[in-house]
Order: sequence, then structure tokens, then C-alpha cells
Amino acid sequence: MNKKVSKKEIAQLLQKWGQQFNVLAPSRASGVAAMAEWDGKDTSFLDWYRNTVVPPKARFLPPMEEMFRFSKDEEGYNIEPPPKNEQKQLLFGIRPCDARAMAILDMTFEDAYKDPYYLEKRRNAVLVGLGCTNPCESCFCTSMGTSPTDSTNVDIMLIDIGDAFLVEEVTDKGKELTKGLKEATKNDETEAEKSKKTAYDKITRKLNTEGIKDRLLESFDDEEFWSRTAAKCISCGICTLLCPTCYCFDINDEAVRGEGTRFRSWDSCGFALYTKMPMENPRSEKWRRVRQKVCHKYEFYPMAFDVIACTGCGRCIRLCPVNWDITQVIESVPQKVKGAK
Amino acid sequence: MTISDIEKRPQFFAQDNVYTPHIAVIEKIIEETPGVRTFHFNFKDKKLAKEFRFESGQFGQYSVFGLGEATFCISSSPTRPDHLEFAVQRVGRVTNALHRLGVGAEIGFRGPYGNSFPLDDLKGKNLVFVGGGIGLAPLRSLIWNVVDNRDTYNKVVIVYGARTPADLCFRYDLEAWDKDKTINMVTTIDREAEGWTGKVGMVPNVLGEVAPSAKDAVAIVCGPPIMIRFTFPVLEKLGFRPAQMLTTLEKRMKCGIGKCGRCNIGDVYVCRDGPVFSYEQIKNFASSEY
Amino acid sequence: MTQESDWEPKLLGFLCRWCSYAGADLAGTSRKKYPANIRIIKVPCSGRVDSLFILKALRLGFDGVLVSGCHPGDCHYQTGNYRARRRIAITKKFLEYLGIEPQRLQASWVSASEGGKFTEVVTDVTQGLKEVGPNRLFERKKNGAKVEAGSESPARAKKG
Amino acid sequence: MRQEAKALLEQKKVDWIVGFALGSLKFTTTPLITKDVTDTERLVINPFITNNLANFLTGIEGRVGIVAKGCESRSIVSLIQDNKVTREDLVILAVPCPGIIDLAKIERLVGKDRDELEDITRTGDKVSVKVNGQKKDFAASDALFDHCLACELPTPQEYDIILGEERKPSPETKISGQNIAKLKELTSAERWASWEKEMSRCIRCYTCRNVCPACFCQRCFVEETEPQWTLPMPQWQDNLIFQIIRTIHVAGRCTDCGECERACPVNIPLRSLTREMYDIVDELFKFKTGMDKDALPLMVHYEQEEAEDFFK
Repeated sequence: MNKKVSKKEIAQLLQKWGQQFNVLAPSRASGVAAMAEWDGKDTSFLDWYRNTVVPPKARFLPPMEEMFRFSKDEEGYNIEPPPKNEQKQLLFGIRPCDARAMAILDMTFEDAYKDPYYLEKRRNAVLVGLGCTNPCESCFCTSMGTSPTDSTNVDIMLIDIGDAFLVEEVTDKGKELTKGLKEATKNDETEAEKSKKTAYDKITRKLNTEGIKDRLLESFDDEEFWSRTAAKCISCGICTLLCPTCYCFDINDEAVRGEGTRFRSWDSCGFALYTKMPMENPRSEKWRRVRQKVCHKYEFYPMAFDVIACTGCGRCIRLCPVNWDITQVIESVPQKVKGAK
Repeated sequence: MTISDIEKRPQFFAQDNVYTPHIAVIEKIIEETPGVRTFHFNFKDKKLAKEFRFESGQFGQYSVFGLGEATFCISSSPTRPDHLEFAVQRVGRVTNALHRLGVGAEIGFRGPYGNSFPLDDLKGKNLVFVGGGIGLAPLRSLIWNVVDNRDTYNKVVIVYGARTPADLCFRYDLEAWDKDKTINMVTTIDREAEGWTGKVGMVPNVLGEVAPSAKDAVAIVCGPPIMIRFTFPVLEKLGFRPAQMLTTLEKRMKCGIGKCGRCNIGDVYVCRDGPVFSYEQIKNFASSEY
Repeated sequence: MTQESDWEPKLLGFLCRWCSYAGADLAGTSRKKYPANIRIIKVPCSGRVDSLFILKALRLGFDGVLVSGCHPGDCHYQTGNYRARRRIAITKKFLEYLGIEPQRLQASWVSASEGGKFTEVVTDVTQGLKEVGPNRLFERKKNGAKVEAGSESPARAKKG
Repeated sequence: MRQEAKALLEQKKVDWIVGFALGSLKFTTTPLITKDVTDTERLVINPFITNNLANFLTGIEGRVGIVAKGCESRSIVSLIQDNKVTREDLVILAVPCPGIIDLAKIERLVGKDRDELEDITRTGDKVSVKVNGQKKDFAASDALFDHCLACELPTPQEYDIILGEERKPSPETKISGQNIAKLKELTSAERWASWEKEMSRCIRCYTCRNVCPACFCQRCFVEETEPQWTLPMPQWQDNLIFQIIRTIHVAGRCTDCGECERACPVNIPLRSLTREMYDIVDELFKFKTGMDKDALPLMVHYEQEEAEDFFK
């Protein structure tokens, strides 16, 4: 049963949720668009917000996160887990492409060994999706199996229908949130369908990923192609650190005289020292690193989890300093002369 | 060769967190070569020390608190559970810190991670061990495992080499295996060195001379990647099929459980799906960058 | 946290071994008194001191850094102190622009025979640091609340 | 320009051509690094040629034909002085640069994001923006990058082929230095606090370092483990030390091309650091990077009498 909430009531709704949850909403206060603690009244983001620069994954796999603290006394070392914060997070305004990316990350962090830090935050979080009405030129989510208003990976989904939002309840957690909201009328529903259609058609960038896994498999050793693709890449970390489906991390200690903390922080396969071993570095050449980045998402992840680890959010295209465009690269992966097997 | 199912592997999490290490105390340090030391250690938590089980070929993440973690295989054999051993070559930040530790110092250990040598596939087979330098550490765990229940295995040939006599690790093992009549122990060094009476020559060439028969035999190769790349062709010439050749691959590892994303070859994570692979598996990896 | 009154600044001195270190030695052998706040690191030449050393010292909690070398012209390596002069000149100006108090980075020429001058320089610099107060630059601020300086600025950490 | 590049490749004068091609998004260009002649058709010059192409020279072997704006040519001269590149290996195609349009400024002026604009054109010192139908005009000084407003060498001095007639510099350092001026009005504690706030956004993607032609170390001090000067984790303290030392290391090599600030994904005003260092180096040692081909690099040279008032 869909509900309805007017845009004017959003601030009030967020305050209600604020009693139970630590409400996070898109904000530019820090100087860049990112999810941040909601200041309690400002809902101007409903106008300017298209998508954040720092993806919502940063709330679950933070750029830097305490793993445990260690200290030394007479008997020796002892380890204490980081202070537990029971605060439940409510992410308001997560886009469908980022929500789908969270589902893709879940697969890795639950596979075989359960990652305690990430999964605990995920369990304690509620995702309130917000349908896109003004997709970016670099967005290509419709080619990656999702859409600007896809509600599968969120708890409730808000679809913009003029001066109000249609509220689609998706999970039980979602149903609790929408208690007390008015029922949606029939023409609200048709209005929502229309808004979904217009948003869908606004996506201009298309990408044909049919058979990409095999094409990449065949051209894996085509050094000439990968060198050409990697020529302008400067091995910085933007397209991986800010990618919602990237999860690589590094583990480091900071300590002072035997007392300190072990941290987990973002890392990128684009960096030259990522796989450096004392004796050799299997990926010291740039083209191998660019190949790893592309193949991990479009070949290895599909081989392991049967899904392409890319949701078409377009961040890597619009934030790259040299305009390296993943959609152009995927299209230019050579088709071996014997054609699709 | 089956990669043992991950869930079935013994797991010993501290504070039910896969990343939290157990505290262990260093009981003994052996100076193998100027750059390599073997550490004997045991867990402070006595109950854990008794319960802890692992299989030859598995590795662990060793923490020097304040400096970080490093990956080393467990070089002692599961058949001798009174303590655990690992060998460290002094090459970087954590390894140098380890070399500065004395007996009684405390380190962190989490594991065991990775798969192991498939013991049941080796039963009744002739075993050919090919090791180079510190590469003997993972082999050593398997060799003592084999020696401790010797009769379940057939002939054993060990070809081990290092650059110079001073670089030979685990000399006390080499002597023990040499005395053992049922083991054909061949030790070699790369180039002539005065005072050295044994064999001289690179490990792959010496293996060619020893020429163990490939009939229902399995070869286990560990050493620097360059040595592995030259050893496989020699084994193939001797008639070993790729499935009969095992090795442990070396990659930069941080988490050890297939999460941090850096030790992959194609869709395979060396830390979780390896480090023990057969040459057959290596041949049809999705990518050629092993 | 110690009170402001009896707080003693920690000063790190990079002394070039040919001149300033010998000068400091001379000050010692001729029983000259100079404040004990200075910790001395002997460097082959003042030109060896990279700005990174200065920042790392401030990051570890030192309140001030003194770089002292030979007078221009009698550097053992001919040009070491000229290079040091240029590097410290831009570093000093840049740190001031960033908001680090100027007294925290001082430089001086002390030759091997100027034991007296060395004591003056150290006293002068220590006095300057006393006026500026402890180095709170790199203390970690978690969501506004200042965290106890203990684990972050180690040189001043008072272990229990 | 395309014929020149094509000729260079065909006559084997160069092995590589490095230039700009149209980007895959509106109002963007992308570096084009190619060997094959057909690509030279894609070479383009427009008001959005933002990248500093000199950055790629340290990574390419062989002779290179490079398209160079003023700041790029200064970076090239600086690289030559540092013996990272030899002049004989280069064929420089000089572009008299009218200044590059700063899309972030346009977004602030128009209130719309860059992909919602239909067209941006530059005529003389007027920039006109077409957005849902109407045309809006802005003065160039409001729409160009700060570093372009302060540009002292729009036309390269050091070149082999010049594309178009020379353009005289008219640096307006006052407008371009607003951010630095505002910072200087604060007290030192407030300035430090403002840097703390900015640097707590840094995620250590190292774009500022990797996009900079002056940063050509094999292994950067920030990634060293023995000794570990700074932690490889995005703590604001270590982020700030990284930027301070990076700025000091590129002193005398930085040509204020503004790429670090433009490329930073979290909008940290890095040019407020590099431009200040550029001015300090100019004020103390009258040294302008890459302006004088025969000058010795800043840190290699010294004068008998120069800034030492603060020495005790």
C-alpha cells in the first residue's frame, strides 16, 4: 500500500525519525556534496541534490575506521574492541544506483568470512531512497539493470510527484517508518508512473554490456589494447575510492609507545604500491592496474557473484581529472575475430 | 585436487571478530641465516593453545602491534602441536620489527587462513619436494607431517637449494632428513663456494639430474617465483602432468580472508582460495598474471 | 595536563656536526649553562634538514625546532648551508602563512668556536617558545570535543 | 594544428603526439596520447583544455610532439631544467592561450550544473552561456580560472611551432588571489583551523600529486614505510602535512597551472597553498618557474647575499 507525503512535511517527518535514528541527509556544508548528520531543519537539498560526490558506502565502509585498540601493561598486550555506537543510522535520499551498490558490497562482506564492522552498520541502518528526477549526463544506470526509481534495495522509496512524494514501502523496516502517513490516491499512483517514465527517458548515456565478461576474458592478454586504454590514466584513486561498489581497504597501525589503534582505510588498485611485495610487484605497469580495475567489475565479480559490480552512477566519469570514461572503454574492448563463442 | 571448503576450515576468532588477533608469546628464536629467523611461539591463552588446529600449507597474519601485520606460512607441522613456528626474512617494516623482537616478546596472530596441502591425495604416492631459499618454510611443515606418519607415503625425494651455503635455511632439518634412509635428500647451491662439498647448480637443473619418476608421484614446489617458473617445465619433461604439481603462490596480503581485494589472480583470491594451487589450476586461471 | 606555569617546552635541535654540534660541545666543556629543553640531533650538514623533518617533529609534539649550521662560507661541503638557508627561508614563511607560530621554527649560524653564542641562541629560542605556549597544532579534535592530548602528542604525554 | 601533428608523425619526427581531444562529457576535453596518425584528426583546441599535458612527459619514452599552453610550456622548461626531459626529444606546438573557462564558477553564476547548460562560448572578453533557451553573458574575468587571470605567460616562449598569433600577458593577481587574501586576514589560529576543516575532507586519492607535472618522484615520501613519515590514512593531521611538504617540494617547479585545485574531488582550495608558495619564491628569490630557459633550478642555486634576516 503506497503512502504519500508532501514536500513541506519532509522536515517534520525527518524530525520524527530523528528520535529513533541518527538521520543523515545530503549536505554541502562540508564543501562537497556528501551524506552528513541532518542539521534538523534544512531541506533545501530537495532542490539542489542530484547525487553526492562521496558515495553513501562511506557511512558503512568509512574512509578510516577503528578496528580495535591495543595497549601494553605489565602483563603484556590487551586488545579492546572500539567503543560500540548503538546509534541506528537513517540515510535519507540514497539514490537507487547507490542502494544497488550497497547490495553488491554486501555480497563480498558476507561471503565465507563475515565482516563484523560493515555488516553491523548495515544491520543498524535504514535506507530511505529518493527517486532521481534530474539524472546527470554521466549517469548510465538504465544499462546496468537498475533505474532512476528502482526501489529493490531500499526500505522505502520516495517518488517525486510534483509537490509531494509517493512513498513505496519495500521492507518491514520501511513499513514501521511510514506509520501515520496519508494513503496515496489513484491519481498519485498514475502521477508516480509518469514521473518514473520521464526520469527513465532522461538517461541519455547507454552501455551495451552483453557478453562483456567473455570479451574481457579473451582480450585479457591484449597488452596493446590495455596500454592504449591506460595511456592517459594518472593512477590516482578517484574512480575507485569514490566508486560505490569498490571495497578495497588497507590495514595500518598508529601507535605511540606500545599504545594505539589498528585502522582500516580506503585503498585503490589504481595505486602503484597496492600489490608491491618486497621482491616484486606483479602490477607495477599502469596498464595492468587499469585492466584489473575494469576486469574486476565486469569479469571477475560476475564470475564470482553473477552480477556486474557497476551500477552506472557515473561518478568515475564526471570526477576523473583526465575524463577516462568507463563506458567508452567497455565499448572498445575488442571482439575476438571468432566472434561471440 | 579439491580446495577444502572454506566453512569446513577450523576457525579461531578472538572476540568473535575475524580481524582481531590472539596474543602470542615468542618462546624461541633460531637464526637461520643473517637475514632469516625462525620464531617458535605459543598462545598466551592456554585453552586456545590446546584447541588450536591447522593443516600444513595454511598461513597466518602476524601482528607487531604499532607497526602492522605481515603474512607468513606456519612452518611447523600439525603433528607437533606443542608450539607453532614461522620463518621471517628481513625485508620490510614489520619483518625488521620482528627481527628486533627477543624471546618472551608478544606478537599478535590470527588465522589459520587459506587452504592446505591435500594430504589425502598424497597418501601412497611418491613425493618430490622442490624448495628454494626460504621457500622451504611451507614445505617443511608438510615434510615433517609426512615423516611423522611415514608409512602412509611412498618414496620421498627432497631437492633444496639456495644461493650460497650461508643462505641455506633449516640446516638442522636438512641433516635430519639426510640421515633418514627413506628420504633422498639433495641439497645444492647456485654457484661454487669454497668449503662446500655438496652439489652445485640451480635447483631446476639439479632436479633434472635427480630425475624422480613421475609414476603416481606428486611434486610440491615452493620458492622464489622465478624458481617456480623454471621448475614446472623440468617437471613436465620428467612426465609430471600439471595436476601432479602443487605450489604455494606468493601475493601481497592484508586481510587474509578475501575481503581487502589485493591478492587476486583473476576471480581467485590467493589468500582464501589458495595459497596452495596445482599447476593445472594455475594454467587455466582467468588471467595470466600469477 | 600540566598547568601553563611549570610547563617546559620541548625543543628539537638539528645541529650540523662540523660547526654547531662542536659549538654545543664547546659550550658543555666550558661549563656554560643552557636550558635543558633542547634535544639535539647531529646532522652531517644543515642542508640535510628537509622540511619534512621539521613538520614531523611538530607532529610528534615538539614545541619548536632549531636548525643550526655553519656560517655562510665555511661550510665543510661549501654550499650546504646556502641550500639550507633557502629551504628554511621558504619553509618559515610558508608555515607562518599556514598559521604555525613563527617562534616554532628558528635557525642560527653557530661555528665550532662559538660556545657562548650557542647558549644564547638556545636560551633565546626556549624563551620564545615559553611565550608561544605548548604545541596544540596537531591535537586530534573528534567532532569538536578536544581529545585528551595524551595519546596524540606523545612527547608531552604523561603516562600514568 | 592537426596538419602539423599529422606531418610530425608521418615524417617520423616524433614517436608520440600528446594533445587534447574532445571529452565524453559536455565542455570537457581529455588528454590524447597517441602514436597513430588517424588520431591526430581528433586533436582540438577550445576554451576547456584544462589538463597540464607536461605531466605525461615523464612517463613516455621516445620523441614527443606536445601541444602546450603557456603554463604547460613553463612546466616543460622546468622539467628540462630538472633533467627529466631533454629538449631535443620534444617538438612543442605552442598554443596562445586565452585562458580556460572555470565550470565551477559558471555553475555558481548560473545556478545550474554543468550538464544542464546547452552551450558556453567565448568571444573576446565575454563568455556567453545558453541555458534552457536564453543567453546570459558574463565578463571573462568572472568566468575564467583564477590561475588564468593571474597568468604571466599565455604564449609559450619555448616552442617549435606556434599555432596563432602571440597573446600579451595581463595578469590580474588581485582577483585571482582573493582566497589567499581572505586567509591572510584571519589570525594564525583561525587560519590553521580553516586548514584543519578543509583537510578533514581529504580522502587521500593523491590526484593532486598525480596530476602535477612537478611531482615526479619515484616513490613519494607519503607512501614510505621505513621510516613512515605520515600515516597512509586520511587523518587531517597527516593530510595537512602531506600538502605542506608537497607544496615545499614543488617550490620552484610549480607554474600555478591550478590543476591540483581543479582535480580535487572534494574541493579543497589547494591553489591557496601552491600560489602562496609561488609568490613566496618570487618575493624571496625573484624566481619564476619556467620563465627563463637558462635559469638554474631554485633549490640548486644560491646567491651570496639573500634572505637571512631570521637567522640568529
